[in-house]
Amino acid sequence: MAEALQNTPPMLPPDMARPAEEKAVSPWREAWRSFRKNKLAIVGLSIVAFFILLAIFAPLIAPYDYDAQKLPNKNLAPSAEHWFGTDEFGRDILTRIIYGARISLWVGFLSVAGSVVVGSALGIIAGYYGRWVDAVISRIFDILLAFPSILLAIAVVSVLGPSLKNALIAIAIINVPTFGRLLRSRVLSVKEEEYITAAKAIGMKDSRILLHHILPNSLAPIIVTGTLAVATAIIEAAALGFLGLGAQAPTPEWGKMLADSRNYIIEAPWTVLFPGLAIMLTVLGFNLMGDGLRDALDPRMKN
Amino acid sequence: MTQPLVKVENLKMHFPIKGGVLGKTVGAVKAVDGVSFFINKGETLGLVGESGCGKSTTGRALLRLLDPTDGKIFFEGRDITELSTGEMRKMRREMQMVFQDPFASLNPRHTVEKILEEPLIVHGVKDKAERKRRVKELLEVVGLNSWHAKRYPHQFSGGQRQRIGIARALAVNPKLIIADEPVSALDVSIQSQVLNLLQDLQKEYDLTYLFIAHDLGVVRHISDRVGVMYLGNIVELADSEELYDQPMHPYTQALLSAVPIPDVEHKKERVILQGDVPSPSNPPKGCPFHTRCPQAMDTCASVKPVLQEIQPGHYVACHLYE
Amino acid sequence: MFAYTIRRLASLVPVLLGMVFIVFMMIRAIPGNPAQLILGQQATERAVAALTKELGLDQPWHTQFWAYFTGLFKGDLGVSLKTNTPIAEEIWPYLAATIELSLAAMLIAVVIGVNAGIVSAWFQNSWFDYCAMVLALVGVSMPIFWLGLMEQYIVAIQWDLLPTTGRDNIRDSVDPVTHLYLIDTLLNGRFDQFIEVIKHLILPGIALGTIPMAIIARMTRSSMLEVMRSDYIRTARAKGMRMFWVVYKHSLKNALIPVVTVIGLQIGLLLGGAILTETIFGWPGIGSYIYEAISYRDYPVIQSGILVVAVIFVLINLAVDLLYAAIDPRIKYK
Amino acid sequence: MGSPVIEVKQLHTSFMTDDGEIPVVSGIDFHINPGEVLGIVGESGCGKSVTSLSVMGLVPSPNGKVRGEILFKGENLASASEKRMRQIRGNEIAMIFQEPMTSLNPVFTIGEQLIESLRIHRKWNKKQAMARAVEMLKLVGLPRAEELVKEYPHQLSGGMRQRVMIAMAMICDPTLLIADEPTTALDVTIQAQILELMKKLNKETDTAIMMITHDLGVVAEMCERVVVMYAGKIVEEGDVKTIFQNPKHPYTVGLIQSVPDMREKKERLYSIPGNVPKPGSVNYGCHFAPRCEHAMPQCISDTPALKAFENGQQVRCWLYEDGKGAEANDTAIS
Amino acid sequence: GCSEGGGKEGGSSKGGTMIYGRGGDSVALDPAVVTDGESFIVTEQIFENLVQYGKDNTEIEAGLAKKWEISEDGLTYTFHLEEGIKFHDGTDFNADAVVENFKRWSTSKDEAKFAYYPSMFGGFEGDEGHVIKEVKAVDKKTVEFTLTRPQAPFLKNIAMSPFAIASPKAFADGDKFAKNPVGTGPFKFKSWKPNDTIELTANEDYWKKGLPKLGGVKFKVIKDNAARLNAVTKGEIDLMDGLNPSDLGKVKDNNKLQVFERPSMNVGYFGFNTEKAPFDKKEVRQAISHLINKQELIDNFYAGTAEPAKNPMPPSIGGYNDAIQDYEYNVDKAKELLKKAGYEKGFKMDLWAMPVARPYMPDGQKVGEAIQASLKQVGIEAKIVTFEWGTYLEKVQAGEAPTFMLGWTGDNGDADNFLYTLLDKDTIGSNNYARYNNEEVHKLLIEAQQLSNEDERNELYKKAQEIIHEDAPWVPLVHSKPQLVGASSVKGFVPHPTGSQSFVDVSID
Ligand SMILES: Nc1ncnc2c1ncn2[C@@H]1O[C@H](COP(=O)(O)OP(=O)(O)OP(=O)(O)O)[C@@H](O)[C@H]1O
Ligand SMILES: Nc1ncnc2c1ncn2[C@@H]1O[C@H](COP(=O)(O)OP(=O)(O)OP(=O)(O)O)[C@@H](O)[C@H]1O
Ligand SMILES: [Mg+2]
Ligand SMILES: [Mg+2]
Repeated sequence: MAEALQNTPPMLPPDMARPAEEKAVSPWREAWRSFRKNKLAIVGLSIVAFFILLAIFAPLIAPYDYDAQKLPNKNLAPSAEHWFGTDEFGRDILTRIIYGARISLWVGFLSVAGSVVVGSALGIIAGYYGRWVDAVISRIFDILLAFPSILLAIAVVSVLGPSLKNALIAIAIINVPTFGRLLRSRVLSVKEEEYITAAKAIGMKDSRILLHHILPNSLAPIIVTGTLAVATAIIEAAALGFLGLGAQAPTPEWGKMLADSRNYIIEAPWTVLFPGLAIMLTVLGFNLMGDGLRDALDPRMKN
Repeated sequence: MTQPLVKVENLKMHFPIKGGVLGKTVGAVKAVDGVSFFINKGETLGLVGESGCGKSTTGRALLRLLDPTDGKIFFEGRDITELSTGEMRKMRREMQMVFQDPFASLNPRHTVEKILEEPLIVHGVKDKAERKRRVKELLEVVGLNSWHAKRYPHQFSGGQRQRIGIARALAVNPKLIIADEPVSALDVSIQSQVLNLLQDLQKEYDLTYLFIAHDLGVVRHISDRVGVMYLGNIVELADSEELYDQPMHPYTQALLSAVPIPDVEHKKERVILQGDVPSPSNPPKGCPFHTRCPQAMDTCASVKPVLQEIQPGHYVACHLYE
Repeated sequence: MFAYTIRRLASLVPVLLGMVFIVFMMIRAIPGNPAQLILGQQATERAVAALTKELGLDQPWHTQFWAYFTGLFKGDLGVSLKTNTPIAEEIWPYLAATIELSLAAMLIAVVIGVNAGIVSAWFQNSWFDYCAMVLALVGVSMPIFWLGLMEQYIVAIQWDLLPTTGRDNIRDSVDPVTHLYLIDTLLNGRFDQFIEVIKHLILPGIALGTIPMAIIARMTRSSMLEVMRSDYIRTARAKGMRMFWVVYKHSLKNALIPVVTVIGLQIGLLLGGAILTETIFGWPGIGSYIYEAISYRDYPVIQSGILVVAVIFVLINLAVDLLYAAIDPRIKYK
Repeated sequence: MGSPVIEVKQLHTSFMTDDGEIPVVSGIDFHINPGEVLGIVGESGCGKSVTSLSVMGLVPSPNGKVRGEILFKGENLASASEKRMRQIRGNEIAMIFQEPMTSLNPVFTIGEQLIESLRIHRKWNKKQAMARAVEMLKLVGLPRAEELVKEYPHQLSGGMRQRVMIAMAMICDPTLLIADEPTTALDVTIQAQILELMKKLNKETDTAIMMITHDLGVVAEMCERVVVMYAGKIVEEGDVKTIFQNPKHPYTVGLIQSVPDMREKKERLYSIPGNVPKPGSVNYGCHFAPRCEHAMPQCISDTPALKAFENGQQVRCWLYEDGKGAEANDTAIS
Repeated sequence: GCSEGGGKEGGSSKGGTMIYGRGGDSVALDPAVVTDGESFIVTEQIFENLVQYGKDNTEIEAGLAKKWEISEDGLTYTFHLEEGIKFHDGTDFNADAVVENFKRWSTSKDEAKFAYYPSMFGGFEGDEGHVIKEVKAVDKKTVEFTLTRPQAPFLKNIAMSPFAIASPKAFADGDKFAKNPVGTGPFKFKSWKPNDTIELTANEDYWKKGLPKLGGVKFKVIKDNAARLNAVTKGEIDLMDGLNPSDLGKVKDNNKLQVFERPSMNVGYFGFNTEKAPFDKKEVRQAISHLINKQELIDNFYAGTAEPAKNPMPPSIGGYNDAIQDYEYNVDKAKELLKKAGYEKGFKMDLWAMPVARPYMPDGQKVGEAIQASLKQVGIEAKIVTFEWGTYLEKVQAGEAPTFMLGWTGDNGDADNFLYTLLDKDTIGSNNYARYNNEEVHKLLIEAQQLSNEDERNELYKKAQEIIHEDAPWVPLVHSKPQLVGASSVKGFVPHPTGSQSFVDVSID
């Protein structure tokens, strides 16, 4: 009967009898394929890649030292020597923006990584154990989500003291419920999926189901949400920096650069313009990429 | 007669409904409300009924994927409702399931090889080469090629996916397969391929099937005996030939007459039922079918008829036959 | 519906309790003695000790918490350390300022966002769609503090079109009645001031409204696209209905359901974003009230301020939930 | 019988996708006479729904392209303006869809949705239209019609909703009713009710019906003539009796053979090997050739034409080009 | 026409209302209980003292008392009061009122509330160090103060804003008074919109005829410096303080604006915790003193509106030692000194930077950043640390900061208020943040407190400054001259070194 299914008539043109060559196309490959077709997503990826490269090779690319002061060179307008001008300490803004990419990406990735780990763990516990564990954890998420996020971050930083590290922790904390809820709902919904029933039906243990089925199938939404969360985290870090609650001098953090130059907006608008543009561009990059990933990874779009 | 492979006694599965200010249980969906039947070794029991009548729930309860509210399920004489979770897990290699939606029941992130390997791993086949060999064998048994092993479910057609589902069920050499509408999602031309496959496998491996479907033609084709469900109850259970030729329960009669026959010559008496199936959360008192029954009597509204053997092997739950 | 409302309210109780507790504990954890701050640099040690005692700050935390907690039930939000005024009395003008600003921002965001989303979905893949969605993406990525500064620099300073800061003209300030200036000016019969107040609202309103606007536009678009693919829209079209009505009647009401959630969530973002916007535009709102209280260690103000904002946020989300029922009859709350 | 209500000639519909232009319907011809019920059968994805949408002018633009002639009472709909199409839709040609669950807008009452066609095409006032709506609901056998118009779709069962859909389609007395798998989603007992109702309406109002289904039983029960589609092409056409008793195309034969019969138990079902091709994947010769037992080299290289027989039956198969047909057919059936 | 708007409301023939823009709101309007400048700037308009400072210096002039006598031993002060003065609430100002006021402060024992009194007069009644033995009304217009011991700056003390005379009837009301101040000053309290505006109107019955010239004053809070400047530029307000030094050039170019410079009575400094290694080594402190280029700091962060400081007190104050030679900016010398101290390779340290703007330090963070860069030249890695202002003060006070930035604005224009308050061993744990402990300096300062001869006192202070210079517990950075901006129509405004001044003579054209 296997033959019945495969009764390819002998005289078929060669391209009909070729299915054997079709390679395994994993869902990830498939996603990458559709991601690649999305122009905006590629723009986003390029922007992100660009900033990542800047961050990695900052010492090689940057024309000056990010903290080399030359007070007499205060607020010079953009020129051949200083493409983006200088700030009030006579430091090269371009250099500081290049180094700033390190800070922003670092905060973005690390804080999101933190939230993903903590949030996912809590979310899985809540979703898996249910009952009062779920009730308690979910209430904690509710409470955390009930605060406007910046406000919560400010409060956390006030407790811990202003510094880049603490800003990072604050941002990680405010994102925990996002991932917690995501994972919880993934666990709850994946639990209902037929293939999980199938896994149970073959006598699989819960732990294996969690590890081999639920987690891998939650990865895609985590990646999408994570990418978008990096974008928000970067903005939030910059906002904290802007309020003086984030990175401290002479760290070239973009938000802080903005705040420091605020008073010179009339006299030296470039000092405000470029850091802001850098923030926006990076965040845009992550958002574009996140959108593209969502389109590529969202199973609803697949047929 | 030897002992049946499966024996179900008064199986009940009620799902609580939460509501009210405090989210308390305010009622129950009586998805399965006291069902009894048995399946002999090597035979196919068909289960038909309209949507929501509790067919799938019965199937799942049988595998203890749901914990029955009440009732007993004997598998080879052992009451599996009393097994611990661990024991039940071991028991699962004896009984397997094939699902309606061939796509949803396959993990989209696993290759076919992984899907088929998993039951082997779970049931302790340690040797990797041995597992690979088994996978290849399984694929061939269900009419796929071994080069399909590296592919992902989305690269298959519906019929092929269903074959993978069947292969997975076969992987642990089960005695019983519960097939929950395995062909409903398939095209007619593919449906017949899968039905044939199931029949072939049954012969070859001496399998027992509980075959759930709503297509009466399919059920007749594949089943030795057929049970008709309505609102969580079996209203009639008989040999397939007998049930189709001489349906006794008014619901069965109406059901059979409602099916359009692909034959222009065929003329028949139509019994058209009025209204819809009542909600299982609020089933009618007495006979669950009395609200739509063309032959309803007074007693039907108050007394729930029990399933009785009216003729040898022909069980009906209806006051007309008392 | 009633039972549902009650149930939702009841489920808020632990959240609110948790919020009170967390805020309280967090504030206590902030290092620094408010007494020192109140008295300033020139104060002697003894003075600081005396004030600490007077403020009850030397009490154990649970005593302080209990006092605060029981006070809340009597509508007592505590007394500001800085102004020595009951917070319940002084918070309203700030709240009103923020409400006015948020409403302005929300109005801008909803009107522009929803319509841009609809038109983009209707003419999917048109140049309008592309422009609107690229703009929306830029909008979502906008650091609002930067946007605010740029607005100020370009519109207010370079072009001198609109005022840079504040809620009203300093020389001719509004006599507060409700503290919602748009209403007050009308109550006072001062239409010229009304216009002035609107002028002051535009820039901060845009700064604050941009992100929600972008998010709403995107959400509306994707929700509309999904709805417009649905069977019942095909049914409506099969009746020979004009596309305009298909879009604005049949699609919109359905598409709005997720959009309403997003709008609800955006309000939280607005309340947070208000801190930044208010700092930049010198807006005397709740955001700057709290922010200043933080630098002043005005414990009662910080904790009550954060609490009030969070409660408002929670209640708005409750309202949004209940609003669904009005839009979507499928949600039967019983 | 007079001239046909609708006559479709060489209809081609294709979609632009990421993989290029995919033909979904490739050159089909059929007609429906007044009062006639034409069945269109075929497996999933063969282009049945797209055909019906093409007739309605509802193929999603701009991706979908329709070519060919659709003559409705002599007027070519394929080239009619959108405005003209709106006048026809819901008025002269009405449609009911497969999914009664999703084809009604969940946020409007049954009444509101029912009267829309009347308001659009007849410009009736609300009251008048509502009265007619109630009348229609009674006509399709729904109880409590007066209350029903005030209820929302989710409050109705599937069967009731499908009746509402029928009432909605019939409300303007269309000349042609297109029913796209109207009973597929329903249980057999409910399906029987709906089919009975459609038969009744067809008799009473003399509306022509284009009945799309994949269930041969439904065809046998309802239709006078049948069109069998496979992969975007018509492979066989004829009146019901002929098709069931003397199918000629191997696909039709296989289709009829592979359905398990409720009346008698066969030892083994006939089955057509292989899978239904994805649209666009087979674009040479006879589309069925890869699965056909009788395939000849010619089948792969050249596309057969529809060959008409005296009894009105038409078949698209090389087997019948030179009289070999009868013999091949016998082997297939035996 | 900036002055329209206000004319009508003033309700008098007087000039218009002047709008004064500032960065923060007052805390309360009872001068006796507040400590912040934003409060004094308002109370200065409403209240008057027995004696007052000169217009632009801290010399003593007649106030509510037209003349006074001091006994030989310096223990008795007799004040003769002006007659016919009424408080804004209509009650009479007289000797009893003065007695009541001093009684209110001295008997309160509430250090949390009346913070200034005990710190200026050695405690409350009954306390050991309390200076004022008795205040007695000799008759309706004569008040006699008896001191327990001579206090050199006594007159300067009672001229301070906190010791303004209020209506006894009004403060008897208790807490309400702080929001409804009643004094004898040129302006009366009208209304207060918290965090927004405080409105005062001219006192029609003011005892100095023809004054005030303005019809009223409005204090408007505009937090952001740039926004405030923008408001003056646009004519929305008439006068503002807290100009960003960086904006000075722009203001000077604008002929519709004028700049006022407040004479300096402050010092901004970079201090060392002299108890903490390595800053317990004089060489290290001196080395760092050589590393800081004060002029560059002033050019960049004060827009030149400050003078470099070499002493812990400003030159305007009696006893200033101008003979001292400042440590010149010299990296090599610094290196040498460090080598001597054993820190050739530099070291790591925390640099505590001020989180808030103060007149003497408009942007502590940035100055800190600049110092950080300077230190790097000799391998000292400084990490900038910052806390909220209150915490900052508290922690610095507790000696937690190894190095820190701070400053001081004189209260009464006396050298004691700088040297003793900031650098005496008695004040370690309070304002001696450097925890500088020098027995010799202590002796000099205590001796000076007891002397009433100005010249002798000054000599002692000069001596002390020399020792302090050598020990270098701080790097004195600047004496800043805070800048104010007004519309060119503002006339008669003279900024006072203490930071608050009466607008009694101000007018708007
Ligand atoms: N987990 C559950 N919780 C609550 N109710 C349930 C649950 N599972 C099933 N039900 C209800 O039980 C009833 C029977 O469901 P079941 O799936 O067994 O029906 P079925 O006969 O398989 O129908 P179908 O033909 O649609 O598959 C239905 O009314 C269903 O809504
Ligand atoms: N908008 C579209 N864009 C691209 N392809 C489409 C579109 N609509 C339909 N198709 C394709 O056209 C083919 C025919 O679809 P159609 O809906 O007509 O099938 P059908 O015969 O009605 O099947 P079913 O029985 O499943 O309803 C399908 O393969 C489908 O994927
Ligand atoms: Mg089922
Ligand atoms: Mg279809």
